[in-house]
Amino acid sequence: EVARRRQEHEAFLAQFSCWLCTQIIHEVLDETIQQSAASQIQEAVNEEAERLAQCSEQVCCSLMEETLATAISLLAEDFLEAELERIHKYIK
Amino acid sequence: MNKEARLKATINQKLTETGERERLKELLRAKLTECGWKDQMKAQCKEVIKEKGLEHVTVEDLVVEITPKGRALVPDSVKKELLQRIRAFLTQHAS
Amino acid sequence: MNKEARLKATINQKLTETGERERLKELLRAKLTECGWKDQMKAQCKEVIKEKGLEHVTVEDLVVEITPKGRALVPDSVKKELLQRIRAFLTQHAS
Repeated sequence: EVARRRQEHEAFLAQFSCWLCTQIIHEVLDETIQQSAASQIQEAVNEEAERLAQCSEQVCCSLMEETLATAISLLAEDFLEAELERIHKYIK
Repeated sequence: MNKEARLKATINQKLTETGERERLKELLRAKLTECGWKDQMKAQCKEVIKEKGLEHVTVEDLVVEITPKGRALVPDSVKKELLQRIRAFLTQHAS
Repeated sequence: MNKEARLKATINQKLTETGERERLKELLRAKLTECGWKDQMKAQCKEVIKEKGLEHVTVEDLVVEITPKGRALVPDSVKKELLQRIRAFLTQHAS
């Protein structure tokens, strides 16, 4: 009877150890995966925001360049034309 | 409550009271980092985000998606070490 | 095409399609006049012509000569406002 009880107790301990082990593994895994998922999403959100900010800046610069180039060449053209006209009038 | 249920409750209580439960969890966390499991999980998350697009993924989606892989990727050696530690504790406290 | 290039192309496309690109350019032109940039540029042209002589200056020369000054003379507040407008547009059209 003692031997049987001991055997039963051993079997119980083996089974319960396995159950506890799985339980603890799942707890830690769930916790870690949750943290990992949240931090990776946050990282991706930050990267996206950074990318968007950089692209906005680049688009802004090219828009500025484009507008300035047109404005400057128009201004130079008008100015030179006006100067030439003024000289012509003066010569006349 | 039968004898087994009582014993289980007692062991659980002891695991918590002695701080062994927390120590085991800490050991597991350290082992998972050490064996590269954590980096694998990060890579998995990145992969899913890339695949589905950030705007189509929530933390919950990600958890559901990678948990089975995460469980499968825990090395047997880590499980074995943890089990041994638990057995040792039980042998010591379940008499 | 990498992620950045794709994003830039999308932004440019949206700006053009909605007419915002033209509106922003118009705003910029108005701001440049308002802040005295145009007058400063005319003064620059005068300076160049005075220095080199009218007979030795073409439109292209003038453009090459005054462009760096033109860029430098745009007030920071104008650049900032333009960037803010672009950001606001993107927030509004974020998808």
